Amino acid sequence: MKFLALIAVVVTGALLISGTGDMPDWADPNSPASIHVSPRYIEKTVEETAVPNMVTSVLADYRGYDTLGETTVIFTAGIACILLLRRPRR
Amino acid sequence: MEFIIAKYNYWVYIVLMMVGFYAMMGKRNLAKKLVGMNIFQTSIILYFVSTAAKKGATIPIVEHGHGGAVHAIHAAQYVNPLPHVLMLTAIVVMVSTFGVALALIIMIYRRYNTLEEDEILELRK
Amino acid sequence: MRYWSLENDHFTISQMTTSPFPILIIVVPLISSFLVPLIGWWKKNLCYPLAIAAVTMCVVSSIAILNMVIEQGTIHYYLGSWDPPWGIEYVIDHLNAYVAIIVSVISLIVVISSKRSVEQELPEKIVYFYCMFLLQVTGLLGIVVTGDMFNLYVFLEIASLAGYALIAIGEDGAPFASFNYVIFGTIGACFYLLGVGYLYIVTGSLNMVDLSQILPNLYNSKAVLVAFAFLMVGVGIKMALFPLHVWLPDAYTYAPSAVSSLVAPLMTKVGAYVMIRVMFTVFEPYFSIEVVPVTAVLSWIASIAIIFGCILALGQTDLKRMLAYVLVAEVGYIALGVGLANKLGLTGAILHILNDAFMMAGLFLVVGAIMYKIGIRNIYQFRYLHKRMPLTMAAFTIIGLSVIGIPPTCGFFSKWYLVLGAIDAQKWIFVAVLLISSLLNAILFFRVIENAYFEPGAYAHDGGSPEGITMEEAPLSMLVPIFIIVAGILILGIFSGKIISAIIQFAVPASL
Amino acid sequence: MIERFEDVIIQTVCRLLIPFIQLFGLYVIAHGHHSPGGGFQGGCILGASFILLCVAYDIKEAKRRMTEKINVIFCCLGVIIFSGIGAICLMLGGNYLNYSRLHHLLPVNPVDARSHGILGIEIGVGIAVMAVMVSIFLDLASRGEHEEGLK
Repeated sequence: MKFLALIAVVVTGALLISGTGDMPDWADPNSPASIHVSPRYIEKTVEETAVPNMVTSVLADYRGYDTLGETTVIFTAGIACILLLRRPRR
Repeated sequence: MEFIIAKYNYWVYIVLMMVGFYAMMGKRNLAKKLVGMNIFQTSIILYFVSTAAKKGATIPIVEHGHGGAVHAIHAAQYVNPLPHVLMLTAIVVMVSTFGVALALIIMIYRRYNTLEEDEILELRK
Repeated sequence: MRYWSLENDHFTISQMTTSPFPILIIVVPLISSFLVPLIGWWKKNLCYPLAIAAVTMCVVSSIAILNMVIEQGTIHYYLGSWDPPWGIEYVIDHLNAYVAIIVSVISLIVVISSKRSVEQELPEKIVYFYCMFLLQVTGLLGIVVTGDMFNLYVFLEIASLAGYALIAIGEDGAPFASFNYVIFGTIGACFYLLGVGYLYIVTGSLNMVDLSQILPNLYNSKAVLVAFAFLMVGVGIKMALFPLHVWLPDAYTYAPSAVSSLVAPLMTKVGAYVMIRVMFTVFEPYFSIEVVPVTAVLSWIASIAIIFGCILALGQTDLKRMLAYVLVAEVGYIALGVGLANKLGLTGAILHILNDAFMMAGLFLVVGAIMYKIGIRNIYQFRYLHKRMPLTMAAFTIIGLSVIGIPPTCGFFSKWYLVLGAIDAQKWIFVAVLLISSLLNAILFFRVIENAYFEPGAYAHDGGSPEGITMEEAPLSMLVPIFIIVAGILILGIFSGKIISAIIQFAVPASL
Repeated sequence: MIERFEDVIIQTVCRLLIPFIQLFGLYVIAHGHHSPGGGFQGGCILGASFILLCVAYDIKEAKRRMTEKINVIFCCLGVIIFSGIGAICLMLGGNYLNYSRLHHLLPVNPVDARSHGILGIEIGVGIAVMAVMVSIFLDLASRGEHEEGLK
């Protein structure tokens, strides 16, 4: 079992490392992630949402629906803990 | 050599991920599996956050005075905010999964009085 | 007091649709699930009707969406009015709308039948049960309608977390089974997230449509290949494809019966939907078939899954565990249809998503009814069951015939298309696999039916004779949903040609 | 099992510290527009203040301040605020979560309406996260019984 796990882990790691070959270097200002979608968030955040903190404006507005999902996830966890553990008072 | 220096952030996260993944698959104690799960998820967060970095850029908050006057903004001045946002969501997901898993562990301990997988499998027969 | 007039409202960017139905399908069950604990403090009995009302609203809006899709084609709904790829959008085409209807209709049927069994199995947890149930439905629907890779991950986690909790409140072994599911499910979700991350770093986008336009130039990039592999493994764990199915039998056996009849048919089907979406929308069919021969590998894995699932099911005496292994085989059918990668095969796979959701929901509901009334699951204790629960057993027989694939039930038609697809691809071994699996299914279900109908006196020494058995039929709230499903199985069989010509033929990618 | 543990230094320091922690939590939520922070972070700080109360005193003392019923109501209230603001935007004729529509209700222009909408949902997230953190902690620490102290 441990041996199988080790093989799975090594294979996964090797795959991931082989995938890094074609990735942009660390902190490259011209990487696709830096030039495709994100510039609008940086340049337009004050103009479009009046919020200078881009993380807040993206979190709550541009991608606000993800945050609704996130809040629902944590609500689910809270209710799940009550459902699983809470036992009525004797 | 240049390949390693330019991409060392990925290597660090992959090593961390392998540690966590091995603990999830190979360890026989349920609590250790959960520790592995946390390491695994944290490594993914490191990976995403490292993709956000830009050389010479600052934190993604527009510099502004009290009057609200804002200078012209260039995308290269600030790091990419999107991975930070995604990871805020992923951290919450991680915390939630961890909470539910801990609740399950308490239920298992109540029932079997042990957290060793082998002993539980023995008791379940 | 308004400073700006409406004309200055330049943020209402032109958009494809302003109809509220695409968002109502998520928001109604979501807000209802938040209201359930509040109302539960006040009156416990209101939770059940509230859940029914919310899921009915889902059914109504998903039908409205399907109508819109058939009339206008693909619908785009921009959340927060931010145009993609900056904001999150809902993209609903024929495939989405079709799967959304399946999810909402099955949830409605299951929630109607859940009342009695929840009152019996979890008398103290009714309020939180319905809250979780609605969250589970929300998560599944959210996965189906979204057009954004990361949003899909978030809703996948909502569905999974609700699933972990719902499974763990079952019988004795449930927490441990659920813990294994947590470990596997988290590995699956993390692999999916890693895949999304690898795609993000080479493309900079998370939107499915945007990705499908950027990716063709990058098909030779190693990062994209690795991303594809990780997405497939992650989704494979969630849909319980053969070597990754190990969490499934335990989890679905120990879950409460209302939960297994919701999660078992839907979670795997939604996983299959995500797989089709990733293979044929985010990546082009050309990539999945030729650049990486993943379809060829998938079809072989799927045929092993079919045979393996049927054979392991033969070894079980617990009816619920047997059905769990049948489910592994049924996932194999869908994967086989996807793996054949031709029009007929994929049509069969998509049709089988519908048929199998109905069949599995029906079978698990029948088990739930038997558990509720008689409390046994071992198929060797089923003697005289046709006298005690004649209607339930009749329903079981019809659904069993459908799983085997006997016309005019719907199970026959999807298998027919799969066989046609295999013949079309000149892969005779898959035709053989499909036929052998039908035989194995026949053995499986006739074993149960034989034990229930024709076991004269095998155990006669321990008392009980046909005369002494009285009828103990399940309550109406359980029988009606079961017979809705039986009727559905027959009607879907008769109208399967119509379904294909109206919906499925548009859901199959044109370039296949 | 540890008996109920009382220490006058710890209890006094916590009693003095907790209001400031809560104030800081509110600041982090409210100032999320201009500095690192926001609903989740502030909610965690608020939740941590209650957890500190549980650790310094015991669970009964903490439940006297925030009963289980209020806790569940806060859980639901937070998420209802968030999804409710989205639904109000829907009713005002925009898409779901399109806060610029809120300028029909607020005396501001659509751009500032977005900013106020963000503040609203941050408050919702903060309330939900605080209540859920406390609820998960209480359930895990007392194994669901909420009776005794930290066992």
